[in-house]
Order: sequence, then structure tokens, then C-alpha cells
Amino acid sequence: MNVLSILILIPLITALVLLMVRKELHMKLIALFGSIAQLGYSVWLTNYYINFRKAGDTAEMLFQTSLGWFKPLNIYFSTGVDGISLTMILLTAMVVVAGILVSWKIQHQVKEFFFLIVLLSLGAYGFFISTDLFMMFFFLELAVIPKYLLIGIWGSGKKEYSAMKLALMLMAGSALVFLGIAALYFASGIYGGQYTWNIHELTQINFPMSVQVPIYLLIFTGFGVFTAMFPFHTWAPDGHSSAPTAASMFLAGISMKLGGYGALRVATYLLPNAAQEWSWIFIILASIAIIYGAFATMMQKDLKYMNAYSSVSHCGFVILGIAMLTKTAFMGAVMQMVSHGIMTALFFAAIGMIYDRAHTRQANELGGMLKQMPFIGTAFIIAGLTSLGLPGFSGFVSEMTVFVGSWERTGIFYRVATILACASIVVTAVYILRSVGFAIWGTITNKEYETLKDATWNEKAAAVLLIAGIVFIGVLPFWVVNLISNDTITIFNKFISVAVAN
Amino acid sequence: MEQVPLSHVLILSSCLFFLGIYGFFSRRNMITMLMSIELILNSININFIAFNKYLYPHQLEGVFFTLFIITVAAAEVSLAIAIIINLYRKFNTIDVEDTNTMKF
Amino acid sequence: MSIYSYLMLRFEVVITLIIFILLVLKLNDADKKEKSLLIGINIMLLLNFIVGLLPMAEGNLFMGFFRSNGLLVLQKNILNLGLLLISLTSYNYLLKNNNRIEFYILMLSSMLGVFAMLSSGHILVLYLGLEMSTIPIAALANFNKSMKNSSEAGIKLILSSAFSTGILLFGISLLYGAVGNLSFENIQANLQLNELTLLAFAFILGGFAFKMSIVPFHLWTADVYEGSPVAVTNYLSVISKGSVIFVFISVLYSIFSSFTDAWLYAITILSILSMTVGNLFAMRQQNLKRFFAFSSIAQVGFVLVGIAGASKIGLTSATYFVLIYLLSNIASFGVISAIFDATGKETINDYKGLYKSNPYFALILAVSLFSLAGIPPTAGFFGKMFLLTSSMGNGMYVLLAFAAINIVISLYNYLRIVKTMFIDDAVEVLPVVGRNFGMKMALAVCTIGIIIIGFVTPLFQYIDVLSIVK
Amino acid sequence: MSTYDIAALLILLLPILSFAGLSFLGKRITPCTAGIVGTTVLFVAAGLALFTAYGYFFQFGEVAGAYAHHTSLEINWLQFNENLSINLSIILDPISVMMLVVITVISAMVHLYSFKYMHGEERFATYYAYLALFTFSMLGLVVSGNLFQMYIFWELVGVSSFLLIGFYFTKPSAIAAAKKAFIVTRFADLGFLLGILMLSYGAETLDFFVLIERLTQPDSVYLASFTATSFMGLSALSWGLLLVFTGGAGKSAMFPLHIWLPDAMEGPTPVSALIHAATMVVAGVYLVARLFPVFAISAPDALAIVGYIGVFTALFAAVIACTQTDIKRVLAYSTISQIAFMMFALGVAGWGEEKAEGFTASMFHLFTHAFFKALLFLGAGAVIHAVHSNEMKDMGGLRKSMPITHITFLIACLAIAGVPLLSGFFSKEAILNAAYHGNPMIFYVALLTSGLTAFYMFRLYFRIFWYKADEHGHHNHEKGMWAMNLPLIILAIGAAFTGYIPFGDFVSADGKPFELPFHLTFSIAPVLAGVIGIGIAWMMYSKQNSNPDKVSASFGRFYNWAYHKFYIDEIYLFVTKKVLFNLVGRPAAWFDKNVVDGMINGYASITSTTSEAIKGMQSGRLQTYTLFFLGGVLVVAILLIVNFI
Repeated sequence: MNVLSILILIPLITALVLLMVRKELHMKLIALFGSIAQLGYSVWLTNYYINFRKAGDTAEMLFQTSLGWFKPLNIYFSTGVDGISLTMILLTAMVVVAGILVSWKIQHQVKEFFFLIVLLSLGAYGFFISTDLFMMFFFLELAVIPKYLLIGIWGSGKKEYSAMKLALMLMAGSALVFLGIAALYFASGIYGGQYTWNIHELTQINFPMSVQVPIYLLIFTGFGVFTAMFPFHTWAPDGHSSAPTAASMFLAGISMKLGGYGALRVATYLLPNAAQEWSWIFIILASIAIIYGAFATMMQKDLKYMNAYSSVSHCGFVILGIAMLTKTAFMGAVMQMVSHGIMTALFFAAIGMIYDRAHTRQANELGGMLKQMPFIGTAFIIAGLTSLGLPGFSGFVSEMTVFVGSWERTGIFYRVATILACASIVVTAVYILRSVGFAIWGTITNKEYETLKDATWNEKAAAVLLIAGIVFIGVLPFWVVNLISNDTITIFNKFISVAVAN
Repeated sequence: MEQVPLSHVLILSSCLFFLGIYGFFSRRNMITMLMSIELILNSININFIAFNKYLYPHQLEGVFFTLFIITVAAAEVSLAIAIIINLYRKFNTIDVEDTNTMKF
Repeated sequence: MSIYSYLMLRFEVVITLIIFILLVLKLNDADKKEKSLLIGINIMLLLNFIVGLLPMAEGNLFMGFFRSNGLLVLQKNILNLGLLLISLTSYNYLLKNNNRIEFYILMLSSMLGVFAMLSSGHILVLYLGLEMSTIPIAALANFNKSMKNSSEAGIKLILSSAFSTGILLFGISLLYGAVGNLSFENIQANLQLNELTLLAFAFILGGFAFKMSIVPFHLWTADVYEGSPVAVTNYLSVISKGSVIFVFISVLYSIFSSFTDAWLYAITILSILSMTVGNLFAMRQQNLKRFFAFSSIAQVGFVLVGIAGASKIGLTSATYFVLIYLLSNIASFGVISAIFDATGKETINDYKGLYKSNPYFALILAVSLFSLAGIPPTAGFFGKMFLLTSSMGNGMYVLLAFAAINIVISLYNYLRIVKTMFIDDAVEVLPVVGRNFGMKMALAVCTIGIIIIGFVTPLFQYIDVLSIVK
Repeated sequence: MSTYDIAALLILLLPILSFAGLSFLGKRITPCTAGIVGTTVLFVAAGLALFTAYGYFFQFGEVAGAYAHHTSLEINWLQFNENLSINLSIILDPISVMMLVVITVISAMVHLYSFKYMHGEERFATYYAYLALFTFSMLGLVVSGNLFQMYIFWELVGVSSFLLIGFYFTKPSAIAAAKKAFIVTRFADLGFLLGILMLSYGAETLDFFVLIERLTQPDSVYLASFTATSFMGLSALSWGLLLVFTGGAGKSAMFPLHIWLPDAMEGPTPVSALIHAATMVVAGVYLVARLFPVFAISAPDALAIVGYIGVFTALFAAVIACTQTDIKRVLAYSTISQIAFMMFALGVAGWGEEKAEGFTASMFHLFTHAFFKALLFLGAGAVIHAVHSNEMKDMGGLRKSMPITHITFLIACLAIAGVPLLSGFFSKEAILNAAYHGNPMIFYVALLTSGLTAFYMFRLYFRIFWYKADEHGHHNHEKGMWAMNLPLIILAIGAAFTGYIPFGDFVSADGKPFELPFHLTFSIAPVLAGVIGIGIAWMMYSKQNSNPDKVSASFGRFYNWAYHKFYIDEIYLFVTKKVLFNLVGRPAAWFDKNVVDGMINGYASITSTTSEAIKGMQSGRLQTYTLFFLGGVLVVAILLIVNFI
């Protein structure tokens, strides 16, 4: 049994056990223990991985295995992790635990809810440990329908519309991805002599430019939809705002990262020539997303919409970092993924807690939440400060790394894009402070709010977990950097070698 | 004796074929439509026979095919007429234009 | 004839035997003991299925008019399984209907036609099989003799199928004129690309496309599906369609292999039309049977995407997909028929809140819908993706672009039903629908099949080994 | 690590520990304990700072006749790439050590003062926690050895300032002020960030000292390539430095980024004293001083711009200060003006012994200003505490009831007005001297400004303590207020005597001891300007009379403009609310909702429209169906024949 398979097995077993129990409390406990076990295992695995690396294992990925799946099509169940995927796994594990904790009070269809959440996390874990493109795609798609159901059943507002939009847009994105990887599969046969879906084997092949470009554009755009890249981001605001708290956390915290990870690991890594020639398109889109997302955020009254648009803006940094093609930018993109994942989960958790109590998310209808609910208010402010890139929290280190990395790319075009991206820090400050000013500070506007209670134990635990993550990365960024820098350099070296080859 | 050339026969069968098709489209009585189908099938039979006779006179494939077509057509028509009778009981008409309760 | 020959002919022989037994039973007025009769028939069908699983025998009989090979045996087995499952799911329907023996006789006759068609080595047998498989279905479509819709379905099916036969035969006659001998080997060897053969091909294509309900030859489908009893709709959508797909693949891949470019061109157009029109129409349907008619049209469009691979992968993935499609559709129709038999309801809106009243049916329907939509972890995902992969291997980029768009639209269509069942609140709560043993078994087999076929891959490899493209 | 290094580390650690402790345990301990803990920690830190200063200036700082920088601690915190990394470090050099002393001492005073001032506040512990956080951040800022580290702490002081301004978070005006302060400085920080990116790209390092070395050596390749490109007449280096300066201008409230500072007075008064008078607002000056060699040697044009902006701000703020009636706002504009003095002092300086006089003068003024301005704020706080109002009209004649406040306030006013023998005199003298030698035009404007300074300070002084009879009764407001009075007294001592420190011996641009020139004859003009200012103030405000109105009327429109702060706020409001919100934000949101999302929904509606449009195909008529069938066959046949024959 491979150490990585356990990452899939734990959620799988949790899900199956969940289906068997009848008492609601047991379901919750099973989901919680399953997710905590997964978090614990991820931490252990990270440590295990670091020990291997310390011992001098320089393989590109560790713990690789390969089991036959659909052999006639050369589809294998092959796994492997490097630092980048490990950080993503840790992020997922953390957000899942927090998500389950905040959903403790869920009212109806408890079993289904937790089952879907576990299934969603299973998709994410599977995606991050795959080294086979088909398998990766399998897990990518696996996570689409649980989102639809989570939003559709437990959501609020115009949930059906939002859920449908999300499912369709993500499906469209994944269809593009599939076309891309299928084309890559056949290209590998033609140009590499061996039909394969395996990432490591694909990197060895030098595809001609004419093959790379369309595939690159397809895959990047497809994953871009997942990352809410402009102009394919509109599923995000509606989806997030209609989703139940935990689903919002997952959507923004994990799902959007699937796209970023894919864009880096598949599109950029496997198709370096095309990336060098064509990444400017995505730089433009990312810059637009960053600035325009930020301005659009400014006009939102609904806190969830606000955070959803801000996610569009922040995920723009991820795309920007990946498209800039410098190793620092890659590193920044990965860090931004982690940082944004935790931060936005915290944000949505805090918003959800407020919404559960006040039954509104309109910033101007709220007010004085800090006075009434100091814990939730503080969590909100911390999430906000992370979002606007305050040092000491994870947002700062990741954004700065993206900026520094982007600045490494010389040329007027790249500079302008970087400056635009930097400019967003001001706009971010504006909307974050506006929301804090309206909703958290100020006096209580509604008599009913005076009876609101502060966070309960489960909510506190969730928030503390996420805040711990934010602060950990924010204060000790070198830990993350050490984990991922070698791998981003591996990806970057691909470009160097390509440049040399040309 | 001078033979009728193949093309003449084929023109005949084609005419018959399209006559059948025309009848099928223009007639509203289902029985007439069935008759039109018979016309189509007969044109095909002529085709088979003609090809057999003119091009491949040493084998009898076309002829056999024709036999089978006639048989199957008989079966088809008998069933069709059974259904038409059943339909008539429900609709009180065998006008094909009236059987459009299910659409879009 | 040797034992070996009978082994080759075992499917046909067993079906014929059952038909005879049923005739005898009918004469003995066995209709009265409905339960034991139905159980008996189902047991016979099970035996039929088991006999099909016996070691395969390859070879040709009757001067090559009848062929048998591994892939054909597998395809027949798949269809046999489908038949058994359909029979199980229609248990309740037949319990209430007095003409159950006729129902089975007709269905089995059609099945015999299907087998003949599959095994044909000559166009004559192919034609006969095709007709034999269609004509009894027209009678079955009209099986609810007291219902207006059913008669309409029957007449639409028989008339348009007669017309399509005419077109098909006209094509065949032209083909005969061109090659002189209609055995498959001869056609494949002697076919030349010229106006005559292309015209013949177009007419033959029309005939097959009609049976597979490919746009624009599909228009009868929805009306017939809607008007027929659920069991018949199920049979039409699964067995008729699946078998013609199998035959169609072998016709394209072997008989017309000499003008692959031409048929790829035609198939691209038809596939795009099928997927798009099927999905666009499915979008606006309220009646579930009608919905599934259009859904099946779109699904066939996808199969064509796979067939457009024009390779071993195309053959493998299309066969694989048909198996999955069969399981998914039978499960869906099983649920529909269970609910229809118990409540008489078959529109999408009636399914509001189904998950709350009948969670198992809702879940099974959802799983099969996901499978049809190609959502993991159901097998439909693999089936659909392999079809796309196959097409990608042949560089059919335009087709793939449309396929990608249609994946999204079809997801919308299927999610619409899922939404109704899981998200919407019931206006009128459906009663809890009972499940008999047969239905349970059928649905269980389908659901388990849908879920595990994607993970238990030897089956796929087996199909791959059997799929031989000449 | 030596003892001093540990002390330096402790100076930073103590406040952050205090912050952590107070914020986590704040609710469990009594406010009194929280206050005592916070204050004690800061006093210890102040002691350590003095100890470190002693050590640096007299024990180990001087290397080969010049004060060199000393790295106490360095942690590789974030490695961007081979060259660039954020190293968290503690650097001791003359200016950072000076700042350590200023920050810890003023902060300790403010902590002590707040003990009484904030008494009874619900979130007392939180307040102390924030103060500790601020102190930590500010200390971190000044000991930065790395451009990015400075940016980190720069942001942290920004946010602690934000939290403290918004401390009364239920007051709408406080919320607005906090947001404004943060956003305006954030905007400036954008410049800083871009400047950092440019400098780091040009010098391939983020380390201050390496950077300075690489960008000042005449034969440096970095310098050559950096100055090779230019834009609008300024080299890339100058642009980089100016962008960095933008950040400094934001924090130090230089025109036109000054608008946040007056509003920031919404925070508790001790906070204003600490953050918005003595420490944080001079961060910009400190930043320019940090990079001074680069400015002075490699980009004098940029430095000149700094000087012009500085002197304009000084005059501009002084004019506004003359018209304001809220005493804290007067002090705020006075702060802007004084910081602008420091800024242009740097601006007029050059490189080399004599020319760099402005550098020392600027730092000197920074040092003295911290004391007297903190004192002024704390005094004003005491007054506000007593009369519960910020408005001048509610005050007057308070000298009897608040003798200690009165005396200390007077000392501070005299100091800031540049009256001889007090600290402000020496530092301002040095600045004017430097300006005179550096850029005479700046000198004359500065001279005028120092006259105005004297006027508005004494306008304030007279208006509070004289003008009219005390309306609040004659009882002593200061009884039992040792916690508030003690800091006043200590700071007053500072304000009076810090001028006697031979500053040039310790702080100079190149680290070498340097004698600040002092010419008695030169002093006449500034002193005269100050005296005239005081005299006018005395005439107008020592008693209640109608002179002020007459004078203001005589200035007419100009007075009105000044009173309304030259409508800068309105311009900003227009730009943000009207232009950015209405012309960018709203269209963006609209565009997103209607165009981008509309596009997506458009696909859906196109699909359903098409579906509706083609439904006629399925007409239910058998003959139509077969017609389609035949049509299909024929079309396929024709297409095939056309394409493949």
C-alpha cells in the first residue's frame, strides 16, 4: 500500500462509514474525525516527505506508484507528490476540517451533506496526487457535481441558478481540459513514440510548437475557468454567494486551486514553448481580473459577493504568477494559492457565522458586529487584513513573491501588468476597509442584533485552525518556501532547458 | 431480338421510386401511403432484377433478394394495417394529418 | 451440422426455443397464472443469458451468411443482459397486462432479428434481421391498445420504418448494381468510390441512421418513445438502438472501409446535428420518456464521435459505451416505469421532491443520469471520455468542439432532472413506491454496473482484445 | 551576541510579547493589570533603548572614526531568488539607535499617560495591546536592514495606526478617519512597493547597505545600467527613489498625501501624540534618510524634488494651521508642517561634510520635535480631558485650573516656535542654515513658515489658556492625575534640553562626527520671525476681542480657502467617490453583471431560443418526418458526391 493511496482511502472510508450510520451526531463525528485524521496524515506525510528530501532524494516526485487502470488506453493509476502538491494537500485538509466544523449546525439531510463534502475533498486529494493526466481529470470532474448539489440543496438565494451556472461553467472548463490532455496523449504517441498520459513521461517529449500552442491554450483556459479567470469567472460570485458556508469555503478554498495547480503543472510545465510564446494572453486576462475584480468588489454590498469578487481578483495573482514564467513568480503563485485558500475559507466562515445569526449579508444592514460578537468580528478583520496583504499574515508574503517574481520579467508589457497588479493592493484595501467599516465596526443598527451570541466552540475551532494557518505562513514563510522552491525551480528549469534547446 | 437497355429499366424504376415517394408525401390516407411504399419496394425489386439480368446474369442474388423483399413487405403491410385498424378505433380516422397529438 | 455450429448459433437457437415454448404456453392458456408465468419467463431469459456466456465459438456458417466471433458474442451477451433487465423491470407492467405472452413473443422475435442482423455476413441477412427486429416493435409500440398515444406511436413507427426500409433497400439495390455480390467480403473488396456507390452509401446510411435515430432521421423517435409502454421504450432505446450501433460500426469499419473519408465526413455532420438537436430538444421536454428519446439521440451523437475515431479504439470505446449506456438507460427507465406503474406520473415536474419520498429511486435515477451525462465516478464518464479520446486520435477537431459544447448542454439537461428530484420541494408528494424483487435486482445490477465498470477494467481490456478492425 | 545585541532584540520582543499577552489574555485580567503590564514593559524597553544607545555611541558603534552600522541579528526570512531575499534584521546605526530611544521613550510616556486618560475604557487591554503592537512595528521599522523588511513594518505601523484611529469603532467619524488614513497611506505604499521593485531590480539586492554601496560607487555596473534609461528627464534610479519617496510622503503626510493626518485625530489623543506626532509620521523622513546616500550621490534631482515638496508642504500646512479651530487639527497641521521641515532639510542637503548638514539637521529636528510635539499633544489631551471638547471656542483661561499643563504646554510652544535656548531653536536653526546654504529660495519660504509656526502655536496657546475667563470653574483639573502630569513634565524637560545634545557628533550622513555650524548673526532672522509671530498671536488672542475676525475678513477668500484646507479633501472625495466609484467601480460591476455574465447567460438564452426556434421540426406529422428523412439522405448524398468525386 502506497502512502499516497491512503490519502484517497481515508475520505473513501469516511464516506462509506457515513453512509452506514443513522444518528446525526455520529455522522458529524465521523466526518470530523475522518477529516482530522486526514489532516493529521497530511501533516505526517509532509514530514515524511521532508525527511526523504533531507536524506537526499532528488527525484522530481516522491512516493510514485503506477497501477494499471485502462491499459489499452495507457491509463494508469499513478501517484506522486512534490512540495507543491503537498502544500495543496495540507491546504485541502485544513479547509475540510474547518468546513466540517462550521457545518456542525446543519439542519436537514445531514448524511448527504457530509457525504458530499467528503466526496468533494476526495476529488481534491485525488487531483493533487495524480501524475496521470486522465486520473487527474477524473478527480477534477469528480468534484463538480458535489458542488452542484451542495449549493442546490443547502444553498440560499437564487441557489438553483447559481448551482447550475457553476456546474455548467466548470463542466465547460473541464471539457476544454479534456480535449487538451487527449490531444497531448496522441501527440505523445506521435512525437514521443509512446502513448502516455503520464506527466513525467510527457515532460521528456519535445512537442513541436504547432502542437503545443492549441493544447496549451485549451488546457490553460480550461483550468482558468476553475480558477475564475476573467472572463470565465462569473460562476464564482453567484456560486459562492448561494452556497452554504462550508461549500463556499471549499469552492474558493480548494476548487479554485485545482485550476491553478492544473494550469501550472499541466499547461505550463508540459508545454513550455507554448507557454513562453502565449502566456501573454493570460497575463492580460489576469491583470484584468485583478484590477477589474477589485473594482467590481468595491461595489458589492453582499459580503459573500464581495469576497467572491475579491477571490477573482486574488486568483488573478495566481494566474499572473503562473503566466509570468519566472521561478519566483511560480513560487508566488503557489504560495498565493495556499494563502488565498486559507484566507478565503476564513472569510467565508466568518461571513457564514454572521449570516447564520443576523440573517443578512448586506454590509449596510449589518454593523457593530465587533461589539456584539468580538470573536467573529476579529476573525473577519483578520481575514480582511490577510486579504489586503498585511505582513504577518500569509497574504503579504504570497503577493509580494508574485510581485517580485513578475518584476523579474523584463519588458514594458510585463512591467505594466505587474504595476497594475500591484495597484490592486490599494483597491483591495478600499473594499476590505469598507466592509469592515460597515459590517464589523460601527454601532448596532438593528435591535435584534443585540441578542446575538458570539461563536460557538466548533466555529471557534474552525476559525482558530484557519487563523493559525494564515499566521504560520505569514510569520514563517521560509517553511513553505523550502517545501516548494525546489519544485518550482524544476518547473522553471524546464524553460531554461527549452530556451537552451532553441 | 434487341434488348431493352439497362438504362431504360433503371429510369423506369427510378420513376417508380419517386412516384412512390411522392405518393407517400402527398397522400393523407394511411392505406394509400402503404400503397406508395409498395411502389417504392417494387421499384427496388425492378432494380434488383434488372441488375441481376443485365450485369450479373450468372448468379441469382438479385432475384432472391426480391423474393425476400416481397415477403417482408407483406409482413410489414399486414402489421401496418392491423395498427391502422386499431388506430381507427381510437381516432375514427385514418388521415395521417390527424395523428399528431404528440409533438414538439 | 456439428455441435460447434450449434454453439455458434446458440443465441438464436435458445431464443427460438423460448419463442416456441411461449407459443405452446399461449395455446395452453397459461396467461391465467400470471405470476408464475412471468417468473418462469424471466428464469428462461436468465438461462438464455447464461447460455450466452458459454465459451465462445468463432466461425462462419451458411456460406458466410452467418458469422460469429468474439466481439459479436460479447455484443449479443450485452444485449441479452439488456433484455433480461428490461424484462425484470417490466414485471409490474406485464402483471397488469393480459397479453404478456404476446409481449414476450414479439420482443423475442425482435431479439432474434437483432441477433441475425449482428451475425450477418451478407446484406440480405442484414436486411432481414433489421426488418425482423423492427416490425415486432411496431406491434409492441401499439401494445397499449386502449391508448390513443400508443396507436399513434405504432403507426408512426411502422410507416416511417417502412419508408426507411424503402430508402435502405434502394441504396442496397444500387450497391448490388455496383458490386454484384452482396456478401460483406465481396463488397469490401470490390467497392469503388464513384457517384453510384456514394449514392448507395447515402441511402444505406439513411436507413441505419433512421434505426439509430440520428438527426435528421430521428423525428419518429420522440413520438414513438412517448406513446409506447415504458418497457417498449426501454427496449427501443437500448436493444434496438444498441444493436444497430454495433452493426453500423461493423458496416462502416468493414464494408465501407474503402471510403473512410467520405463516411467520416458524413458522420461528422450527422454527429454534430444529433448531439446538438438532441440536446436542444431534450432541454424543452416535460415528459420523461420524451426526454429520454432526445437524450438517446444526443447519446448516439456521442457514439458517432467515438466511431469517427475510425480505429480500434473507436470500436472498443463505442462498444464499451453502448454497454454503459444500456445499463444507464435501463436503470432510468426502470425507475420511470416503477413510478409510472404505481402513480401514473411521468413528467419531470411530477418528480419534484422524489428524493424525499422515494430516496432509492431518486438515487438510482441520479446515478444513471450522471452516467449518461458523463460524470465520474460513474462508468458513463469513462465511456464518454474514451469516445472523445478516440475521436481525438483521428483529429476530428470540429466534431470535438461541438462535442465539448454538447457535454455542457447535456449536463444541463440531466441536472434539470436531478434538481427536480433533489432540490425542488414537492407540490404533491408521491407515495412510497414499492419495489418487487425483479425490479430490485434489475436496478441493483444496473447501478452496480454503472459504478464498477469504470474501475473493474478487465472488461474494457477484454473488449479491446476482441475489437479487431480489418 | 553581545549584551547590546540581546538588549536590542529585547527592545523589539518585549512589545510584541506584550501585544500577544494582552490580546489573548486581555479579557481575563483587570484593566489595571493590563495597563501596568503594558506600561512596565515599555519602561523596560525604554531603559534598554537608552542602554543600547549608550553602548552604540560610546562603546562599539564607532569604527575607524565613523559610526558604522552594526547588525545585531539577521534571519533569512523569505528567499525570493538568488539575489533577493527578505532578511529580518536588527541594524544599529546612529539614526536607528536615535529612533529607538525616541520611540521607546515617547511610547513609555504615552503608555503611562494613557493609564489615566483611557481610564474606564471598555477595551482598555485591547488599547494597550494595540499600542504595544504599534511600538513593536515602529521599532521594527527603524532597525530594518532590508528594504522589504522596512516595507513589512511600514505596513504594520499602518495597520496599527488604523486600528488605533478606529479604536472608537462605534463612531462613524473614527471609522471614516481610520479608513482614510489606511487607504491614503496604502496608496502611497503602492509607490513604495513599486520603488522597492525597481530598486531591487536595479541593484539586485534588498539589503540597504549593499544597495547603497552598489548605487553610490561611481564605477558600479549597477549604477551605470540603472541610470542608463531615463523617462521624462529623470533616470530610472531617480524614478525608483521618487516612488520610494512617495511611500514616505504618504506616511509623513506630505502634500498632496497629507489629508489623512488631520482626520487621524479621531483616535485617542495619546495615540495622536505617539503615532501622529512623534514616531510614525516621521517614518517617511527616516526612509529618505536611510537612502540618503543614494539620493544625494546618485540622484540629486530626485532629492531636489523632495526638498520642493517638503518646503511647499511646510508653508501650506502652516497656513491651514492658522485657521483651524479644532486644537488637535491645529496640532496635526503643525505636525505636517514640521515634518515637512525635516523633509526639505534632507532635500537641500548634498553629499560631503558641509553639504550634508541638512541631514544632521533633519535628524536633529526629528529628535527634538518628537519631544515637544508629543508634549503638545499630551497637553492638548489633558485639556480635552478637562473640557471634553476639541474646539477652541469651549476653551480659554485654563491656565489657573491646569498649571502643570499650562507651563509644559508653554515650554513646548516656545520650543516649536524656535525661541532661543529651547530645543526647537537649535534644530530649526540648523535646518534654516542648511537651507540657506543649500537653496536660498527654500530658505526664505522656510523663514516665513517658521514665523507662521510661531503665530499659530501661540494662537493655540493663548486661545486655550488665556483669551477669556475659565468657564469651567477654578477647581484644579489636575488633581490625582500624576499619571498624566508626569509624562508632561518629563517631556517638557526633554523639550527644553534636548537641544543641547551635540547632535552632529553622533548623527551625520557619513557617520563621521560633524560640528553643526552655529552663527549668532544668522539666528537673528529666524528668531525675529518667531517673535513677530508670537507678537501677532498675542495681539489677537491674549484677550477676547474682534481682531481675529477682522484679520480673517481682510484675507477674504484666501482665509476661506485655508479654513477649508484648500479643498484638497473635496478634490479627493470627488476623485474617489465620483470618479473612481462612479466611473470605474460601478461600470466594472455593471460590466460584470451585464456584459460578462450576460455573455454567459447569453449562451444559455441562445441555446433555449434555438431550442424554441427549431421545435417546429418535431411537428408531430409523419410526412414531415419522412420529408426530413428524405431531405437528409439527399443532402448527405449531394455533399458526399460534391466533396469526394
